[in-house]
Amino acid sequence: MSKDQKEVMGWKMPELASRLALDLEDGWFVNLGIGLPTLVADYIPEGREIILHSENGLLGLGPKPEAGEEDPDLVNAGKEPITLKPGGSYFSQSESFALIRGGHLDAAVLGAFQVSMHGDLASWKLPNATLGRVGGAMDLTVGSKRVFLFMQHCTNKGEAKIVEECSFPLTATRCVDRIYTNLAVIDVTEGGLVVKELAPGVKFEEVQERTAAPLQRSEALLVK
Amino acid sequence: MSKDQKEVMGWKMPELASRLALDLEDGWFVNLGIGLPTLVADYIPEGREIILHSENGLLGLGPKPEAGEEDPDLVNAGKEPITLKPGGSYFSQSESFALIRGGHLDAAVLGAFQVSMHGDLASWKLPNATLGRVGGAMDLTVGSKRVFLFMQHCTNKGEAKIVEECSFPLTATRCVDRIYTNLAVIDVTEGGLVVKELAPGVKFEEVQERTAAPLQRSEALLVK
Amino acid sequence: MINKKFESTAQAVADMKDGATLLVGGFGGSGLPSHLVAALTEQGAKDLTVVSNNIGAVSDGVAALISNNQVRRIICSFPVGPHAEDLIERLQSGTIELEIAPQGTLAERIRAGGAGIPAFYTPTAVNTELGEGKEMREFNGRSHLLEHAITGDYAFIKAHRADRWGNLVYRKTQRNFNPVMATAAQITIAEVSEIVEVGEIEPEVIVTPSIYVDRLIQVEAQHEGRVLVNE
Amino acid sequence: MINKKFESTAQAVADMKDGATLLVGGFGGSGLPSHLVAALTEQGAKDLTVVSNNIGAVSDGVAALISNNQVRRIICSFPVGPHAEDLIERLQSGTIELEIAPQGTLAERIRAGGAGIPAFYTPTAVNTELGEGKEMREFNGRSHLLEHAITGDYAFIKAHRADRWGNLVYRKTQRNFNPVMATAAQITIAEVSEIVEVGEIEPEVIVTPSIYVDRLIQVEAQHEGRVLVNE
Repeated sequence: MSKDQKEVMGWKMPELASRLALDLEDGWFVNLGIGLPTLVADYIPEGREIILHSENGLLGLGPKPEAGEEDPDLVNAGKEPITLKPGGSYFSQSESFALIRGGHLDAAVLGAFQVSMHGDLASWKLPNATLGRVGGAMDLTVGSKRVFLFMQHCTNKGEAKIVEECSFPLTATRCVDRIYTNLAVIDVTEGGLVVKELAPGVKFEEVQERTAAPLQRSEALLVK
Repeated sequence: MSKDQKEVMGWKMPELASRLALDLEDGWFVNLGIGLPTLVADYIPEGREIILHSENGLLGLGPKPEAGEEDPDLVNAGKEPITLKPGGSYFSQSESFALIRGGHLDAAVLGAFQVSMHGDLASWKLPNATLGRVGGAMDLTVGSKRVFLFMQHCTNKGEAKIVEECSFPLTATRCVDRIYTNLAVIDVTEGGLVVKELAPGVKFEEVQERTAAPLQRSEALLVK
Repeated sequence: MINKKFESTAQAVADMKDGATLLVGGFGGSGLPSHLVAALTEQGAKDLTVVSNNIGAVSDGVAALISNNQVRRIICSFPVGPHAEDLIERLQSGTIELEIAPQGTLAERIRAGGAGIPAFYTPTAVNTELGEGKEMREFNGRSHLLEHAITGDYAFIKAHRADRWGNLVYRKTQRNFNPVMATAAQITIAEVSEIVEVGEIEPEVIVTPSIYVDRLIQVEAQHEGRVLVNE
Repeated sequence: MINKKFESTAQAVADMKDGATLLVGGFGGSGLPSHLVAALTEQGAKDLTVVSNNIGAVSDGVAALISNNQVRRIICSFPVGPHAEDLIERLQSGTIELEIAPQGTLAERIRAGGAGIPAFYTPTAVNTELGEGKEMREFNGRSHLLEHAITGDYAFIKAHRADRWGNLVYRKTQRNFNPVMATAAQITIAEVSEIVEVGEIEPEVIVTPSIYVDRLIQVEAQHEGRVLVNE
């Protein structure tokens, strides 16, 4: 957790996106949050149909448009130009959030400032910020069947983001199901945080050192 | 009010529909209730665009289809075949009732079993009926900017339908703005029922005799 | 690969259990998923709670489930019509429980169920028999009732055209309760006249997005509903 | 004869008064009624309460009204962006009041305003700073907040195509907050790229029915929104 710990590489973000994408099942409807999580869209395993949702009002998000092909009226929740896949649909924001809040999304993949061992999430406002930017984060965490976090294990300064209790303003409590970081895949369970998988070359102890909450090994990890 | 009162004719129903239609202003959005009120559709004065709403999910109701031209998927709230005018639109029942309940209709024209001098309406269930049929009546009365009743002044048995207090199950309280009957046009005001207009050949006293609540003469009537 | 198409209505309703809550779309005969209802009368699940606007408007709607003694409880706005005799008989003998809801409250409660809203306030039915016993609260000087969401284990809906993902469009007033019911059930089964390739329905005209539809069953296109004038 | 078309944006906003509540559609630049916003900066009404998802995403959105000192209060979900400096300055000096609402709660509150629902319950924002001070209540074992409807004196919305009655269709994700805001204002003014004859828009694809639109203003079709990548 301290700045002088030696760097542990683990997965690069595209690799992590690819790893996370493996856990998205055929036929799922999934929301990818603004920023890093949008990477996941590029790594859906072949043969699987995952229908991506964007909260500004569409299902069936496709790849980024070619340069020059951007349509100002076809953007994602990050206001970036996108494309729509065949089978996609458009609807209003109120319909889009009725969909989110009604529990219809199979998963939301979100970023995080902090996440607690109980699955509390802080992702919309830094402690000293004048302004928060909540957007759809609170709706997605409360409404989705599964909430997956996609994030660097530590901050740029090397501080733990996985903690016993969040000190930053909360997005929602008891909402996170699984955390994907550059170092590990960690399940949030009733009994606490369980490391399900380690990035290649990363040791459990190295993950624990960079985590401000107790971690357990999953059965699969114990067998190894 | 008694059965042996001599019959007073007043307006025939098509004439009353024509009279009521005069009060619908150009550009209004109006719902015509099941049954008698649907007559009004045929008497919209020329040159006025009145957009008719049907609560099963359309705006822009047109005339009845020619025989043989009925479309089973194009019906009104009474489940009768209708047509749609150019400019009409279809939407779901939940959108249709959001429109009604959100206060967007300029007027609803409804039938009645009883109406009180305070504008309470009873229209969905007879006192001894096993089953009521509420449909959209409660939503229309509560949500419309104006509620007009279109009805026979008395029941088939000659009993008064306009009363001091309704004895039948209520649809809504304090909701009726104006009552159009075969005998008169009557405003429901803070100060009570005011006869605004009499059908040709009908005397104020004859209307009062057939009404179980005190009536007043409007200024226009006093001048006559 | 996503494929929601079932080969028969019998298959599509096979897993329905006694005691389930079922939402049935349609307004009279228009937009009524009558093939699914017929399959359910064959399948035989009992003690159903049925939510449907009309109960006795047509013989092959919810009336068929009532006559077949599969229904324990009904929520509707219009429990009358030419095929309501069996309902009236069972209400009198106490074997069916009926809840009448104003049509707009019914639609809004289903919409709330699909949108994750457990309860909301409405002025509809205040000071009436249908508002009796409900919690009241004043907002902006006006009385309102607290109304609770309705959700279903299953929804039977009817649409005109679907694609493989389950996107739906409707014909004219066939739409009625179908789109809102599609949002409010664990398993939504759509009876459609046509299933087309993904991409063949314009994304801007889709009324029910694919996420709300779990199973599709195609029925003969000529049967789009019935004109009720002669019933 | 119904004619909702105004000849200039200045005319369309001429009657707006100080202290009005204004709903502004759009999500960033897409679906933003920027010509109407520009007309309002000219018209000069002050002390406005503005409801809009984004505040500083583009310079010709609500940010322009803020910089022009016309806004007293803001309700939004995302009060940041490249053009939010003037907002931050005015928040610090206390001349603007800000209410941040989760995007879904914001959309639902506006929808409730248009649908005659004064208040509803939602689990969103429970146990967070944005839920502080709100009434809480448990349904089905889960905590919920009571949220109140939002309505506007005016709504500025943008659509792709209109007809003379005021029916609207939208292009792609231009739709966003526009249809719901159209339902929730006393006077809804739609900025559109094209006005066609009544009957030219298919009745089944109309997204905003005519009843929700009071005024139409046509602007040059080439300006459909802006790609924000370079802002």
